Amino acid sequence: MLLSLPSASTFSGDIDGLVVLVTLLTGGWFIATQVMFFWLLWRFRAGASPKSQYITGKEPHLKRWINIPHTLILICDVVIIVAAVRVWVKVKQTLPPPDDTVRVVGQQWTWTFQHSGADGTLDTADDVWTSDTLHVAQGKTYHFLLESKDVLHSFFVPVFRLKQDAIPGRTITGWFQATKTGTYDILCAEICGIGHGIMGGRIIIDTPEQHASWVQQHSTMADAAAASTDTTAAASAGASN
Amino acid sequence: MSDHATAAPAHGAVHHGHAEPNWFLKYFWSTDHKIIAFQYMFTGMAMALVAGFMAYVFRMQIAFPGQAVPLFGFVSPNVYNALITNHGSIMVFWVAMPVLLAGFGNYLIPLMCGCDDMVFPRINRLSYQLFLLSAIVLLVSLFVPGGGFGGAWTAYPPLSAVPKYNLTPMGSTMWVLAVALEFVAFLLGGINFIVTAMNARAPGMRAFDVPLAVWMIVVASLLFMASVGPLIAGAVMLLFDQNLGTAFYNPARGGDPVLWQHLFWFFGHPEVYVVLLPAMGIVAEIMTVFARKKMFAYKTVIYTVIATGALSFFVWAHHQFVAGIDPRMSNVFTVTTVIISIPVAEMCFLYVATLYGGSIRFTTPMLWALAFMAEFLIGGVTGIYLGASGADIFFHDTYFVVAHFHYTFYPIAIIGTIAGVTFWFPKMFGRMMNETWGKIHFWGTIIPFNFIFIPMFILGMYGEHRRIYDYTNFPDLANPQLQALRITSTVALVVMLLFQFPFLFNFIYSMFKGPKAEKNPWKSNTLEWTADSPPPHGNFPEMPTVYRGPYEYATPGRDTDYWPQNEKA
Amino acid sequence: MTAHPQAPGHGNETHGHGASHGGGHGGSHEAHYVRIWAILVVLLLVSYFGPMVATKLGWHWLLLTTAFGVAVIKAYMVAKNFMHINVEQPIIKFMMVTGVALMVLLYGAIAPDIQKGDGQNWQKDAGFHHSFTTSKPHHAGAHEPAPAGEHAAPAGEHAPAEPMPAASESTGASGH
Amino acid sequence: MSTKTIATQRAAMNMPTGRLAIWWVLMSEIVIFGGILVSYVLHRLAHPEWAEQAAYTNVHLGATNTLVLLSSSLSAVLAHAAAERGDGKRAAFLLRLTILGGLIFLIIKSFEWTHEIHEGFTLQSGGFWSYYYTAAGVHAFHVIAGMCIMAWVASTAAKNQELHRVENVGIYWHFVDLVWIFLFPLLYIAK
Repeated sequence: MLLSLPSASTFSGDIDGLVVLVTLLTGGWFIATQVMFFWLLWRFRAGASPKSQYITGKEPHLKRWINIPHTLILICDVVIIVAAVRVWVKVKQTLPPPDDTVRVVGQQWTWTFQHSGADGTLDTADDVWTSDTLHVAQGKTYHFLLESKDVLHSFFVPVFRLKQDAIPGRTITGWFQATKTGTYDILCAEICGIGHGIMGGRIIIDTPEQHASWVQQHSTMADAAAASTDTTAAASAGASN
Repeated sequence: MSDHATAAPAHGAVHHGHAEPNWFLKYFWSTDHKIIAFQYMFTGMAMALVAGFMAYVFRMQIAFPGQAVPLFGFVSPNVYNALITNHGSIMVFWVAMPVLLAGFGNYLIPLMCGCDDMVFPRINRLSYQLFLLSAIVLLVSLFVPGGGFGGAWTAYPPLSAVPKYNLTPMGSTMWVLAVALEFVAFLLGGINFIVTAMNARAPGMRAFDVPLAVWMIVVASLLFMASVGPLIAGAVMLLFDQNLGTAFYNPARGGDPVLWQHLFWFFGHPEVYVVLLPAMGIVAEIMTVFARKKMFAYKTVIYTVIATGALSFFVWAHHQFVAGIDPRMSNVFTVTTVIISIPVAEMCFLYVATLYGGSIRFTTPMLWALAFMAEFLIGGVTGIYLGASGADIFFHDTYFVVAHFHYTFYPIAIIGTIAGVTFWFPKMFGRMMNETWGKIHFWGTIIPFNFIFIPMFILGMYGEHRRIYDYTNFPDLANPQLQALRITSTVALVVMLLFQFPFLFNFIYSMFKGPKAEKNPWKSNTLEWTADSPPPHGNFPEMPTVYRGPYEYATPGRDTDYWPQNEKA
Repeated sequence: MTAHPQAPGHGNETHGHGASHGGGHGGSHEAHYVRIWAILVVLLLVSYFGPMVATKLGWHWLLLTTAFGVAVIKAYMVAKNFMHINVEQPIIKFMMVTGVALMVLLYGAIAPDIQKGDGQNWQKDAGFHHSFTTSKPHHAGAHEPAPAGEHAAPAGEHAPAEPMPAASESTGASGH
Repeated sequence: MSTKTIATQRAAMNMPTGRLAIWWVLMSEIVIFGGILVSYVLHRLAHPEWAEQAAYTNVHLGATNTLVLLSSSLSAVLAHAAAERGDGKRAAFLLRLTILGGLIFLIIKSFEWTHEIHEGFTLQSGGFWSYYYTAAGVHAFHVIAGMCIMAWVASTAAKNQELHRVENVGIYWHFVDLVWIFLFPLLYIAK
């Protein structure tokens, strides 16, 4: 909805709706105030009213012009708060049961994605690691485990209206469900040093069938690679304790 | 300055014994609050030119990526980061605060409270010297090996704390030092403002006889003093992390980067009110004078100022909705953020209501004050999008935020400041500024200003994220229509910067050659207009006594439509 | 509070507020201060020996109350008797309480993020656990950057309360 | 030194300007020390394992330092009482006694710190020690600043001039003592 930016996730419509609501409410008051402002300027210009009036601001008939808009704005604010919190709870607080999970790792100046591979679970031999491109299936609910390796980054997918900062030392879980296929931008919205300007990625939303074939094709490669590195993995895992 | 120098020192009640000081003593070692105000103002204006030039350079890089920028050269990514970081830091700490808080505060508080100087003149001088030192340290930090600090004016660790990540070890340390020095300077200055306004008021001047400009500068100083403490502690910890290998913000060794964000924004949000309130105070003085009207509900305005100040301590985490704080906390801060918009909206309504029943004269200062109201309303309204946590998920760290805070900061730091300068110029320099040049400068600044930032709202709605030196790296953002918007902003900025020269010319020319100004050219009530233009050292030959409030305009039964505060009933 | 014209003060400022602060004759006053000092020293001894007794008896609450309770009492006594805050203008007391209240507010709003190890949809893993595990083996090793400096990549290790449904035993993932 | 401005001598709030300013200084100091202590308490409760590191702090020296600061607070308030009576000489002597107390405090602290650093607990060796040295360091800085100002005030008080400053610097000193009263349990007792 927002201008011509596609709306490609289940909650992007809610966020756009909230933006429209805020536009209507605050826009209305904004226009009313500006019109009143310029009208007063024109009506009480020196030419038209050479003598100014002594008004303390306690006159009831004038105070009403402040108090009524004031209370109405109070009501609009309550409406905005309720709408904003409802959207916030839906996007950031409730985690619908995931069909699949992906780990998103931000580091100085690239996004790395760990797909769960054919068996649908992370940290298994068939996981598919990619950098810069995230492959998801349309219509599937994804949980993303957001981490950062060094500084703050921010996982931002404009078409999903989704943004979440990645903090080193924390794993932040969020969700999204793509509604449109296509290839869109993934951006880093938190300054992360000299390469912040090149830290972009792409999200490729396929139909479930296309996605399954992609996973199948890449998982086999992942299994083969896993076999060779298992021996080294055990050694490095042991050494790390 | 030559004319000013010949003003004979006042033979007021208290005669300062020292002989006529030589040029250096008079201007660089003076304890006169007016000289210190000029020092702050001219340093602030000089830093505004520096930060304005930085804006020109990085806007040219965004509009024409990769091409060498005239008067600067090729802008590499780390130079770009340093430019945006220091543009933000200079504008907030070295332009808005010195000119609005310290410049007008130092000049107006003693004059408007009817006393001869600040309560602690020497500490006042020391606060400027510390401020000058901080400005020098910051400017030098741009030229040290590795270049200026490039981690945004919010300096989030670990980027700001670990040299390996920010690649500007000396630049970031000097940046934090400069900011810490600036805080100490404004703590000293703040104490002077608050205690002078509290204790050194003229006899008969009760709390509610004090002009709004003084009230707001005092509340602003209070907000600053109460909110800067934790950030000074945070800055000490950041300096230790950067140089002494501690791990306050290093998650792997027990620290937490989110701690800095909280300490920073606990200061950050009261800080925006610290710069907003003096500008609102200046606009209040100007609108009442040129509408010849009493302030609409003066006490309510003061209560909204105090309410805004108090609430400003409860809203800071709306800068961190998506920054990884606990989502439940974000709901709390959504509610407090929308609540704080109510007293500010109330204050704007009362200002607009002051125009009702007035006789409005569109002199240059009034044009600037009215432009402040019109533009600031846009800034205030677009803040609701960001306060509503749901929408902030999308808008955070996009150009929508950049446009929002420029629609609040620009009216504060530039429009409000120029309004104050043009309004008090006759009092400061004893000369009148040229009205036609003033109006050329006004329209030449206001119209391009909107063409800079309205395109940014649109870019923000396309999800264009901040602090990127070349948007052609992102396929969805590289399309020609968006690039056209970026070019429009840049061209509008260049036009606006060019229109600042008429103002500089008008300012310097009028200082020496402008028509002589009388004591009260605008027929205003407040005490500073009862002193000479420019007021001598010691301000008033005999200290005024106050009999009424500052806004008794158009009182029925009087022949003139104004009634100075010190005129006996 | 109308402002009374202030006579140009000679060197010594005239104290505007309460007579009691004006200072009675020297003798009784000095003894009063010494007495307060003595009480403070006793309280110090309590806060010194209390924790020792507490740790011996294992009453942890006693340790906290003696340490911090005594500190609050001492603070109140110093403020009241030495700084004479009780006879000060109400705005001064209000300022000090505001300063302390702001710090309590700061603590309260930050605790959910800094003090707790986890929260809604997030948990600290890297720096929070003692033994910090390197991340598990990555298969397409090409893009795996060498773990930077002293701390390794955040652990692939999941806290037990991992919201992931299939938290099956991961092969090769190292434990704590 | 130019005579005072009229503004300095006014008291629209019915209290001397100097003391009003000192209370404002204390408010900004509360939030500065508050920033450090809040961060410390947050991390202390987030990392129970710091208690082991805290076990090495020397509570005996901490307690002695508290006693030293309390006694210096006593001499500061006695100096103020003397200044009340207009006895500048005695006030100056008592102020110098307070400065001596501050000096003893710093000496004990330097012994304590050299011992701990010698044992390997430096600023970098873990979160607790970072906060320990930062908090105690900033406090020590304020003790030194207080001592310098007090020396200057004592020199003018000895000539029976500006006796109101004795009270103002006394209030500042009591605040520095107050901060230490809270630092003592936080750094030394909470093990």
